[in-house]
Amino acid sequence: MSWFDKFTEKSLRRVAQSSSRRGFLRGIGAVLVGSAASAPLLPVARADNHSASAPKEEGDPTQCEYWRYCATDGFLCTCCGGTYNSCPPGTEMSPITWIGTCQNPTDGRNYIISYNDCCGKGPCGACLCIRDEGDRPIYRSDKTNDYNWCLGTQSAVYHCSVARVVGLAVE
Amino acid sequence: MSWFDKFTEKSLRRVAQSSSRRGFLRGIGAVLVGSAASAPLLPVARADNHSASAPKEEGDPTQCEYWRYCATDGFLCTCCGGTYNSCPPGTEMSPITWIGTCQNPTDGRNYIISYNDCCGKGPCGACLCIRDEGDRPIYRSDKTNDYNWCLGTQSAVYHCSVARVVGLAVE
Amino acid sequence: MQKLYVQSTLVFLFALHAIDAWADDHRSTPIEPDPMGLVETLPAEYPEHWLLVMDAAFFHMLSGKVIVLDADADTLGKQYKGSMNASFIASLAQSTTKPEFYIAETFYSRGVRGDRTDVVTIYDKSTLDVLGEVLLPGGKRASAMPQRYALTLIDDDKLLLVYNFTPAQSITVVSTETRSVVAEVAIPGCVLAYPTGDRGFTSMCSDGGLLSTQLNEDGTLDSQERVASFFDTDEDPVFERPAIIDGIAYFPTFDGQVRPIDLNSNTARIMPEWSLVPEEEAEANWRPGGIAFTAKDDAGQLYVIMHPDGGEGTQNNGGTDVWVFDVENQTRVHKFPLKEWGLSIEVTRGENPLLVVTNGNFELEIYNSQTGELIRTLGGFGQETPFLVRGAQ
Amino acid sequence: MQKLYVQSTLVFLFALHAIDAWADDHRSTPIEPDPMGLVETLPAEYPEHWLLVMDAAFFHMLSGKVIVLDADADTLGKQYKGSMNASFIASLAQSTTKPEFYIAETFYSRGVRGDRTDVVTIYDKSTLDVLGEVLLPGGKRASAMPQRYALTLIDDDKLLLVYNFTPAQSITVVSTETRSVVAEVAIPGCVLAYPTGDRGFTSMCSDGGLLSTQLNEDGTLDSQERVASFFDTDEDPVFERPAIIDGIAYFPTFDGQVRPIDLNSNTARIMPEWSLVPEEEAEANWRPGGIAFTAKDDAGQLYVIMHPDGGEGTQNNGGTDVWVFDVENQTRVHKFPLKEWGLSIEVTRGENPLLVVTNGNFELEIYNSQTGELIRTLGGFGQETPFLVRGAQ
Repeated sequence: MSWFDKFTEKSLRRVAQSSSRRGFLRGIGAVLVGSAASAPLLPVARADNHSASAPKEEGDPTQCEYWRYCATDGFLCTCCGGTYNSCPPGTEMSPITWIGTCQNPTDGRNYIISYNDCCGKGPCGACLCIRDEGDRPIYRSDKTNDYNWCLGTQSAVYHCSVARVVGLAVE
Repeated sequence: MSWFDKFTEKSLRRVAQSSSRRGFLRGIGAVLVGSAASAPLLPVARADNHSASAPKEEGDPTQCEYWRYCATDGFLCTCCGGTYNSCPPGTEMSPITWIGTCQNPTDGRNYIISYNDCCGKGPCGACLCIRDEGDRPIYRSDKTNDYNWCLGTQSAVYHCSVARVVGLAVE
Repeated sequence: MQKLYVQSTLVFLFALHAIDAWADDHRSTPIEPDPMGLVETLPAEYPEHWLLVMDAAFFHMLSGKVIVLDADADTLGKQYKGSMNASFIASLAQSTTKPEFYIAETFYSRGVRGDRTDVVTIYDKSTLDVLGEVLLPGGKRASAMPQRYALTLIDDDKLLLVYNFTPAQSITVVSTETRSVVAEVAIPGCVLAYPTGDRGFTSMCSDGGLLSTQLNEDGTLDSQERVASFFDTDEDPVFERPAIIDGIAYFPTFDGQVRPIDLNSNTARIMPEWSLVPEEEAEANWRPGGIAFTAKDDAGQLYVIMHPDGGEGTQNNGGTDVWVFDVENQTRVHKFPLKEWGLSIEVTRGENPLLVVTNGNFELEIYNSQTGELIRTLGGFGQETPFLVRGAQ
Repeated sequence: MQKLYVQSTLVFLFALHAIDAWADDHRSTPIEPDPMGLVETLPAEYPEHWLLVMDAAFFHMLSGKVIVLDADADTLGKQYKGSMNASFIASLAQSTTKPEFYIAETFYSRGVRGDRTDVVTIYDKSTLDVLGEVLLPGGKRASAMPQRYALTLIDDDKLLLVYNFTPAQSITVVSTETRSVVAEVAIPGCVLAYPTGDRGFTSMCSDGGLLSTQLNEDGTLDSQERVASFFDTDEDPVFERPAIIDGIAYFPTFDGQVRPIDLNSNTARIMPEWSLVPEEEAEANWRPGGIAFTAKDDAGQLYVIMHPDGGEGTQNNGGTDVWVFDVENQTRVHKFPLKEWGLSIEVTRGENPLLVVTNGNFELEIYNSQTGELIRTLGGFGQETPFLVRGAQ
């Protein structure tokens, strides 16, 4: 899903308790790790340990600030019985999706992220996360989060959204 | 309706902003004008003006304290597009009802009040009013407000409750 | 407080007889019994300051509703006029030629699962009763944040246009005369339906162009005409949410311009853009934004929610101000600061219009539209997320 | 932040190539792509401290749900395990012999109107998928505040009992083996179904008596026996909401007594009542009350929400304390003050049970059931009005 980008103090409280009353929405945008399209990214400092066992990503996937969520909009499945890449029990992952490009601060790489919605149970209601950068009006269906993306599923009822890595932005 | 007697601070705030946190539920009971059954009522002071044009009842029917609501439980139809004795547009009044006896402070008389539910649209959600005196568990279906009383209507979906005078308690 | 059936009540009433008899001769005549089954009705034409509040109930989408409020009234009891249910992010249209509302909504046979049914439910304005419904085939109705032009009446309200997204895009044409579906018109790559020309509509397209469609009297497709791309949808996007004044749709852009499009002829005509932001305030980077953040009044003024410090990602945020524009002279005539952060706006019809703002607490702030004075705030009417408000027409 | 289909993404990715190539050889191997379509599952037997939270969504009754939470977890992400929808003040039962949940719920074909369908929806505990449903004929299912014994499993969970109120009272008997309705048993004047004897249930009646029913193996009526009135339903009412310990149902009374009823034999047997309130505290007029305000643990202790200054009208209020009783010795063993006002309680199974309290803010407070220490408060999980919580069995 993703059409609750439009946000509001009341609901945002569930996400970010500390924002000031006015301009809190802008505050949410500020946690983003920079936009690859609007300004080229510099590689971030790399971890000292380059071994295969080094963590490939860091951060808390139940928080809106998590790196994969740079273009998500909706309830985070990590707070609904799923994970950042799997749907909660009894829901169905939508095969139609929108795509974002997020930078992983751990390895400095840009990944293509697919924001699949999980469908078939009513709105989860937990961990609403809204990030609007790169969002366009609904005439750009490839870039809008104003639609409910529970399309091609048995039920179009929206429950929550995951953030799957589908590839490296550059090989 | 009437099965939201069970109450809670959160919802009660909509009704009574000023109650103290603990024991606020008891506070609601305290506004009642005494129980005709548990103690005989003394006639209240009568208005000086006894003419036919004198008001027959006083108070604000959008408030839970209004005299007719002594046994009501649910959303007041006066806040939902109805009045204290009529349903909001497009709803249907339930023919099955529970009965209370309330004292009208204006004339000191006891009236039989029928608390019909208005049905067929989703919960109104405004002016929740809870008074539990005389309520009994559901084995006393004549005296319980734990049921949804949208029975015998086209739809059993509860919207709000009215408080109809159906007769004088004593002639 | 005693809750009794009549029989048992009569028993103890007998016991009270002595007390009441004492007082009886001193009293006025008692209250007459109320009739059974009374149901209120509303006027077939609503007063100017009544609102249709579309509560999508985002956390409980099956339980959305449209609430009819009188913004002039002081108390909730007088404000709340009635309600209609509206399932799964429904759309609303109001006829001015028939006393009817149309709600395009979606049901599943088991709430969130089972068989899908899309319908246009027809309500009587006066009784708020369901007059009938039109089944929409194919389960295509777009499921999206509420949009004013996702459900559009044209041709003196004889035809109702339902926007579909599956993601294939089309318009289902419903006759409000026969209460049936009469056609489906493909609008590939385009969205929504802004009323246009004699009996048609214009849609906004992914290439930054437009598609103007005219229908025959029976609702079937007559002709379609594409208007070439006039903006860059990536770099310089136009919002798809205009206010339409005298047939000219004023579309704000992300960066604070307004792009008027003349919809009076059968094909849309692009007009020169102008800026919403006076030059001397350009540095604060004011931008339009919100949910339904544009509105107009019957005098032809344009209203837009604005926020300072705008940029990529702020376009749906809402704002601190409502700015009012004279579209003839392309000048700002008022700059109203809002009490709370504003998400959506509407302006009521008539000569003394009210400005209605859905704020971040999901209450409605009512302002004098000419002075910007806050008159009252409407809340506690059972609303969850009233994203969109329509003034009664 | 860029939301692109793969095609358009690839275009600008090319532009980034130079930058990334610079860094590539210094880096660890990249993250592997995630598979498509993953869906979580749960264990078929839930851990001891998992909860089934019944959120009736009183302001949006069509959108009720049952939320599975782990009360041991520290963060919402770890607490929230899954959910099931539950329409129109549904009831829940959990089998211990099959990995199944049963939800008795009601739908209308158009949300709040149209044709009514009552069903028992059968969920798989592990997948939270719908395994099937049993249509309940007649639109009789009781619509009331949630009750633990409005939906009761008996006979090793082979038979499921659905309480009906139209206002005629009956029990619809569903076979969980054949997933079909097998009988309807009239219980005139009586309510609910407390499991009783070999294959039966007891209902509480309007005269202050009981009705014990035994069923045949196929679920049809075998026998019914009335137990004479043992209390005055007007003057000295017994709550219909017991905790059942070793087949003995402990029913609190309005005035602070407890009335045990032995349900181990085929006919209920009244046992002597005893007081919940120690004599030295009688003056404060402590009374039991709330919504689901009784619970028990596997060690056989009884838990009751209590409030001081009780009286007519306070019986559903909830309270400031949870008191814990040794039912063998009929003594209070703990008196736990609650952080917030408490409405409903539950105690989890096993040797280290947790006390769960639905508070007046509609959050869940988790206490150590033996010390009364507040461990954590669960909130923000999308709940509206979680009237009733069940420990996972």
